[in-house]
Amino acid sequence: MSEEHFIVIGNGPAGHHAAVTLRLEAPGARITLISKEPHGGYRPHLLPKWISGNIKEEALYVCPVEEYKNMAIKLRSGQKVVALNPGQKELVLDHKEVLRFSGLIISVGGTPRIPEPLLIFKDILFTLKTLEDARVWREEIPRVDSVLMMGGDLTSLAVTKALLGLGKKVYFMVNEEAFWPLRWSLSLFEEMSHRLQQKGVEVLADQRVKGITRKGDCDYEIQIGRQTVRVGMIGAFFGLTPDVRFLAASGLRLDRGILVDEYLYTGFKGVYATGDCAQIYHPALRDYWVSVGHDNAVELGRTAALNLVGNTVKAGAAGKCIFEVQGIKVNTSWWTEF
Amino acid sequence: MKTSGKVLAEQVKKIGESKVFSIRSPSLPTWCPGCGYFGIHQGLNNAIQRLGLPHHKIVVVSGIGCAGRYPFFTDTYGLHTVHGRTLPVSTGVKLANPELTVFAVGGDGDGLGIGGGHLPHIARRNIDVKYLLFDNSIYGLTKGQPSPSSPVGFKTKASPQGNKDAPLNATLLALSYGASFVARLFAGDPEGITRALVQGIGHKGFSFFHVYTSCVTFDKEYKTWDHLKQWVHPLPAKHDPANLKQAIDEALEDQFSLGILYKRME
Amino acid sequence: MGNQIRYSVEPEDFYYMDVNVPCQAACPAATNIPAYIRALFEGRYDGSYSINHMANILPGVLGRVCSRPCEDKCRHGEPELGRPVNICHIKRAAADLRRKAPPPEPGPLASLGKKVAVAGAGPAGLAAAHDLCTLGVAVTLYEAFEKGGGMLRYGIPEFRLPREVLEEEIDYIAATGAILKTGVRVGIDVPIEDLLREHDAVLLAAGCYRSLRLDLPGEDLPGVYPGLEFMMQVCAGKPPSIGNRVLVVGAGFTAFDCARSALRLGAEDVTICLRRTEEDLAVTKDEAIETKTEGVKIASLMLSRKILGKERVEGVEFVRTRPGEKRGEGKREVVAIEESEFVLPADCVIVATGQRPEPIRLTVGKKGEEVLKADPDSFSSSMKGLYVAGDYLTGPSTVIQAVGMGRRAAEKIIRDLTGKPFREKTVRMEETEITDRKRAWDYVARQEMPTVQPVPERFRIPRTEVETGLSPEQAQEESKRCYLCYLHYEIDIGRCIYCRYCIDVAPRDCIKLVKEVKTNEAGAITGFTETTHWAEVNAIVIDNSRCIRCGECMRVCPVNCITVTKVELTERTAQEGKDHV
Amino acid sequence: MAKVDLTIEICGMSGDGTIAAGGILNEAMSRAGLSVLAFDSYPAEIRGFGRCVTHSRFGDQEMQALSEKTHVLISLDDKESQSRTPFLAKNAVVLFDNKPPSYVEEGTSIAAHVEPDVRLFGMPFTDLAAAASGSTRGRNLAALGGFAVIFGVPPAHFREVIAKKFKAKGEKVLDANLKSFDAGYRYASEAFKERERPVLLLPEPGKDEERILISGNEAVARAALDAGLKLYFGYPITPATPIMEYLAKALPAKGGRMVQMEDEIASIGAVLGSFFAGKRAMTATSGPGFALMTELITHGVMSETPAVIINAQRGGPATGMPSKTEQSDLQAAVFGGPGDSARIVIAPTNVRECYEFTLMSFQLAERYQTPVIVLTDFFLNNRVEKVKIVGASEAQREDWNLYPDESSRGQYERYRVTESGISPRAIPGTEGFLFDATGLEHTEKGRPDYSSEIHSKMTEKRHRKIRGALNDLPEPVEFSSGEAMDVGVIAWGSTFGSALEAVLRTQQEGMKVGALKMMSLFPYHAEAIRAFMKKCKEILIPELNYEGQLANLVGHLHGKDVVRLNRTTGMPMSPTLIYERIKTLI
Repeated sequence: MSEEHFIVIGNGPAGHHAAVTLRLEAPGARITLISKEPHGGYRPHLLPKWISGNIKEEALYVCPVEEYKNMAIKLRSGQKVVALNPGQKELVLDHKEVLRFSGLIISVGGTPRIPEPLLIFKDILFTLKTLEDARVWREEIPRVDSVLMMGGDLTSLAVTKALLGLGKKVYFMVNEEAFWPLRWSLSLFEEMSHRLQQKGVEVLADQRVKGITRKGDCDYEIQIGRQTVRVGMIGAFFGLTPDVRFLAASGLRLDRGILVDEYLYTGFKGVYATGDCAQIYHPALRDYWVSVGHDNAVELGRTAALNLVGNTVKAGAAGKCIFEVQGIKVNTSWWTEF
Repeated sequence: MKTSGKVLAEQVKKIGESKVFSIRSPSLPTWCPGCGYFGIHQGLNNAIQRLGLPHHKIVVVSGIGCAGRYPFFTDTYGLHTVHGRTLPVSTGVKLANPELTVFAVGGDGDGLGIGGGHLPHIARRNIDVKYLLFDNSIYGLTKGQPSPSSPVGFKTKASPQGNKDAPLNATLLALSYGASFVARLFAGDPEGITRALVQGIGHKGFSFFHVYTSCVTFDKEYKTWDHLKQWVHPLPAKHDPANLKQAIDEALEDQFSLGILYKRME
Repeated sequence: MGNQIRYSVEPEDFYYMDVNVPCQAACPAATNIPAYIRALFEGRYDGSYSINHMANILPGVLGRVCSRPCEDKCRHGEPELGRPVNICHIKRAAADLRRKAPPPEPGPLASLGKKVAVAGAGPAGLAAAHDLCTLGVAVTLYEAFEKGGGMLRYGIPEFRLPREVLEEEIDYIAATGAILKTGVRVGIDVPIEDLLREHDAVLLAAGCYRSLRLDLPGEDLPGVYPGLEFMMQVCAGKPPSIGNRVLVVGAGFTAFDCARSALRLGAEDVTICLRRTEEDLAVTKDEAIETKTEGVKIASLMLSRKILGKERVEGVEFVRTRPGEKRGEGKREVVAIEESEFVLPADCVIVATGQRPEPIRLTVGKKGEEVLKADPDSFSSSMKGLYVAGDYLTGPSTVIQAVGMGRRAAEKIIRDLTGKPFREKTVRMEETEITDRKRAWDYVARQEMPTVQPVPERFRIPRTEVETGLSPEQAQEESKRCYLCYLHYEIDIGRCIYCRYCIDVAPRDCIKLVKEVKTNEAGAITGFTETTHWAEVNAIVIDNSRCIRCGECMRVCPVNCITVTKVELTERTAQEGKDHV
Repeated sequence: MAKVDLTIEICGMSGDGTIAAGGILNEAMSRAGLSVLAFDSYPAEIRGFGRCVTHSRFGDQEMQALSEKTHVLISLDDKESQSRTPFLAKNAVVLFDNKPPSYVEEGTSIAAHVEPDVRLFGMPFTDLAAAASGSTRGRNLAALGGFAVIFGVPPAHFREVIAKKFKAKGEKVLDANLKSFDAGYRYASEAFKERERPVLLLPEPGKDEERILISGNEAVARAALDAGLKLYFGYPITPATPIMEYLAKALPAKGGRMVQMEDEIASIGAVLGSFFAGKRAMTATSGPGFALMTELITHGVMSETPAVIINAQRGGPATGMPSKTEQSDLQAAVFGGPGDSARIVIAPTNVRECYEFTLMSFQLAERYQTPVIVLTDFFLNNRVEKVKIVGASEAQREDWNLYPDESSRGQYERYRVTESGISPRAIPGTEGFLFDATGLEHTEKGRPDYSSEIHSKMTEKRHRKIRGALNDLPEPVEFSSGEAMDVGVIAWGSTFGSALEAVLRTQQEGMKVGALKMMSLFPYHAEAIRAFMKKCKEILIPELNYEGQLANLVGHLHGKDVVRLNRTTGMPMSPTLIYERIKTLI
């Protein structure tokens, strides 16, 4: 067993738990955990709580950085994978170092998605996925008193709650494409708007953004339909697109994310994809979907690890509570928080 | 013109089988890439191989400087002495064990500077030592100072206004000291070095080889490869190596004619 | 040193060419790419155009529509070295910037006293006609449509290939003496047997214009158009009315042309529906990006099952797919997922899923409907004197493949008619000087093709060409990026002093300390046994498969034992040994 | 507490421009107002072999020694830099080339050897330099460009230093280097986000204008110039060559001249000849060269002719380790050479003292008519510090030779025995004072004489003279609370800086510890040393040689064995090593 070398790409909830599970399941194996971000693993779904000040930064981290060493997991932080050859079982890091593996789990998660028409406003839109993004939010928020939230994915709901907690005026422009691949049904849209309005949020129905002009520092004017809104900051929350550009030439089957079967198997021996970057067919949706939410990611992370060492565990959709969209149940733990 | 793959592969195979490079040490030399010493090393190696001298019967005595490292890169016995004392030490080695072939190697600083006093005595004693003086007219190991063979006006960190002292002519010195075999060679022509050495090794007595070479790192103005390639040329055909006077005249008039200037017949 | 020249037809040297000039090896017409890029760098636009013209008689056209197999193999595109050279855009720049005059032709050799008829004035037919004429054969070119060009005129929209460029290059071919008869359908207006009687040989290069059908229920509803017919109506200037929501089913250039044309016809919501994913598209990456920026949406992993609607098409029922196993080198299998049906509304559906050749019926033979059988290598068919080439032989392929086949068919015909090969492939080696290429040029950014911006501006006049062509400065800058892989750098082992200066200045691991050189049976170098044990370093050798021809080693070698030879894959007329270059 | 205390290492293979980059970094940070303590260690080979490491410590307060923990590592060669990763402090920054020419196997890149808390900054130095200047030579400057962005150091400082350093190499080289630096700066400004940069709080510039950044070698050379030196005789030898090169450039402007002799024997010969003829002269060498000089040095003792010799100690014996530091020439300096040949030996402990002791050595040589040996070491010669040099006062330049008075004109006795042992010395060319100096034993007139009483009398006279120098030699300096203490650390040369830092650290922990700085090694102030020793239960003598040569010299004064801490690592002694050894003695 000892010449086994398992690599996990991405140290989000899925990647971290995949690595930990691998360590338990394969004590003799060499495990390398590669993370693009310079610090140890943390819980992204708690970021809104950190922004609102309810929890301290330490609470975000899954474990201190030294812990990885005790678990004999070599954490390579601040290093990016730029190419993968699953057939040859080797990958290349950004600084042209080649690593060979006997088993691989890809859990690179997603990056905030911005629909094509809004791409030209990319530089002034604030998104939230990484600890770095959260730091930017923590610096910006004290300087503004009103925020326009565009999109409406699960993170936006948590951030809205944090903003309200900080006494900010929140405008909310719900976008039907916010929650790829699901489309908002009218009933769900009304329920959402109603709940938001109850909390003092001004919901803007018409989603066509005509233009955004910068009036000054932290002062933007947005034309939506016939309405114009003046806010200090604009957040973009259109869900995540799997971060798989680096796999273009790898031969892995890609669409939006990495196409895997229900065992998270990519079709290449010993290579699995899990977490937000894995694209699984969802019979109920009659479409492919990408897991959402922290608990799903942790669950999928464990599943991929178990399957890599030889088990056959089906990727379920764990998570404490059912989230209703168009009558389709999606397990996630967030909804109840609202 | 492009060589065919077959021919190239065959050429490399033959070199491998000929074991011509078995004289080299396992580790790659630490001289700067492009240094002339590689050409001299090639020349000397081929001479040893051509004569089939058993490696364990060879001692290379070296002084201090880049040439001092020479013994570490050859598969022979080596004695890396202190600065300037190459020739007295070689004398000791040869007299103690005459059936050894003793090569003394050193630079122009080691041989004409600190060690200058020893050349006349090994010459007049005619000790059967083969002395190769690598002349690149600079102190390289101490990062570029003028040496006894640097020309007047030669600019370095230690001679910002240009070198003031007139250079020594090593070949002329060796001839005037009575060396019984004197040759002048060029690092860029390893075959020439080999031919001269084969004769020199056969010659019973002190053989002096003045080898022009280039320091690619610290000498960008005087003995660069381009200059040397323009300046050197073979000795005139009519040159008679047995005639000492003619050899001295040649050494006086033309500093860059290559070949065996003098060979005293026993 | 006098420029010594040597020719070789050794298998070893052909193997060397395939490994060392990968772009030329990948080009179906074996264009001498480094030579024409160097010509452009030296500002010799005409020279560059004529070097191109020797291998591919439509440089201006292909500079716009080629599928660029060469760029995928370009050494500058290796993972470590960045992005490939814009070979195709340079070809177009040479065509755009040259003096507009017919390129020099090898000139009609003495008339061979032979007459050949060519059916189809598409890329394959034109290429064959050109070669046959320039070699002294009287050629008559029969074209079913009113004008020559075939798919180039009727399948590719004007915003991608302006007609004046096409006409100009067809005129050059006519100038070689080929007589063009349009509006004549061989096999229908003129029976093949008559042609065979009046000519020494007949070449069928009629392309393939029969669209493949999906054979779905509702496929014949009004508002459903096969891709090629849609494009032919658009190209003919009589486009159908298509409403607002358009679904295009297909993954090739035709599908993308239909989608972009639909936008230009005013459709608001155009979606290309793929059975597999964007990764498996046949079009180039730039084409996909350009199409998406124009507003076309690309949806993947959906298989069309039924076309719905009463009088007109109203929507399409799809089913989700899962990518299956890869069939050998071909595409991945498409596996439908049960109960994954869903419907997308549509005002117009375009089915652009490929074409197949229109069989030419022979009136001779029992059933009177005997369909032709032909051999793809020798282009000859089951009837003596009757040859087949281009898409008509192989089914839909790329323009450059058609041109390549046309030239090779002409060669085969000449050999059959005269009993002698008139042209042979050869490797030409010439001692040459080092180029002035500088190391800093390896970091020149790839010059992107300027396009009409902003996007709505392209729709104002639908036929405006989107790509406006590299400026002379951009072309020059881009030509610097080419490593000129036809230069062969080599160390003369006899004079090398093993000083490793060349390795010190080498930009990558392209010069090796070698114990042994490995060759294949043909004698070409396939690899090295490297060593750092100095006594085992038998030679220092330049590994030409890693060498990017920067010339630094040659500049520093103290004993000048590195030489450079220009090694080109060219064609030579067999008889007089006069070479075309 | 220091706002800025940053230790930076640049590591590469010889030929990567590591030392040059270190020099530029030191000077740029000095211009940014920081005080500097820096040292380079490099292999003897010029190219392609062995590791070069520059260690630089920048801070806004006075520093005694290099710290072990490195805060920033700039890797110009990952294979070599791997050996430096164990010394990285927590959350250290590593700047490395992330686009090597070809792919490398796992473990070759430095990124494989750093702890997760290390912040990696990858930049394509080689490509940036090649693209900007056409050659990869400038990759070390592209790296400095990146450094300037990450730590918020104004690029102007770097560009001025680069301009100054490469001006002599001609426009083309200067332009290429500036372009490479700018390419690195531009790349880093875009690649590294503002938030990620641990920017330094630099002191306001222009605070301490009069402090300049110089090496030990330069301090020695400047002192010689300020002492009115006209003639320098030397021979290239690492690490003393830079003194010769500095004076080669500076002497002509002062009507002086540097002569590169054929070897070290010739050099000391010329120095003695020059002093004999009344002109100050100097030579600088290292161990092997110093050994060649010993015979003529004893001639200087016998003929009572002044001379000044700088011995930059390096790893010995024989050729030893030319580019590594050691303190193993003390015995040779004090006792080297035949016969009872007492001479003056003084040893500076930092760059400022290199200046002061060289300045003082000319007057000592003249007054006590003896060779004076200034013992420095590789770590001191190559160390760069920001020091205040105010030049030599009138008194410090004054000629201390005792000239014979009128009364002895006509019957002048060169070696007349006097109470102090110093005989008035005439300078050739003055009428009525002819004499012969000789290496033979001689009478007061200078006539060769081998009688027992002459040899005894003259030997006693020469030694009495040298002992008399004690009141002109720097007294040992004590760093303690004054009362009794558990451990007393006595150290000399560059090791004293580390000893002082260790002692200060233990004092802060409330322990009764003290340090004594020994500067004059012969003759030495026995009373002062004995007084210090009495107050200490234990005496610890740390030094960079195997036998404990200072311990052998003064250990007997303690009345019981001294504790010796000896290292021959070729590297400066680390304060922590001394600190831990002190703790074991309490």
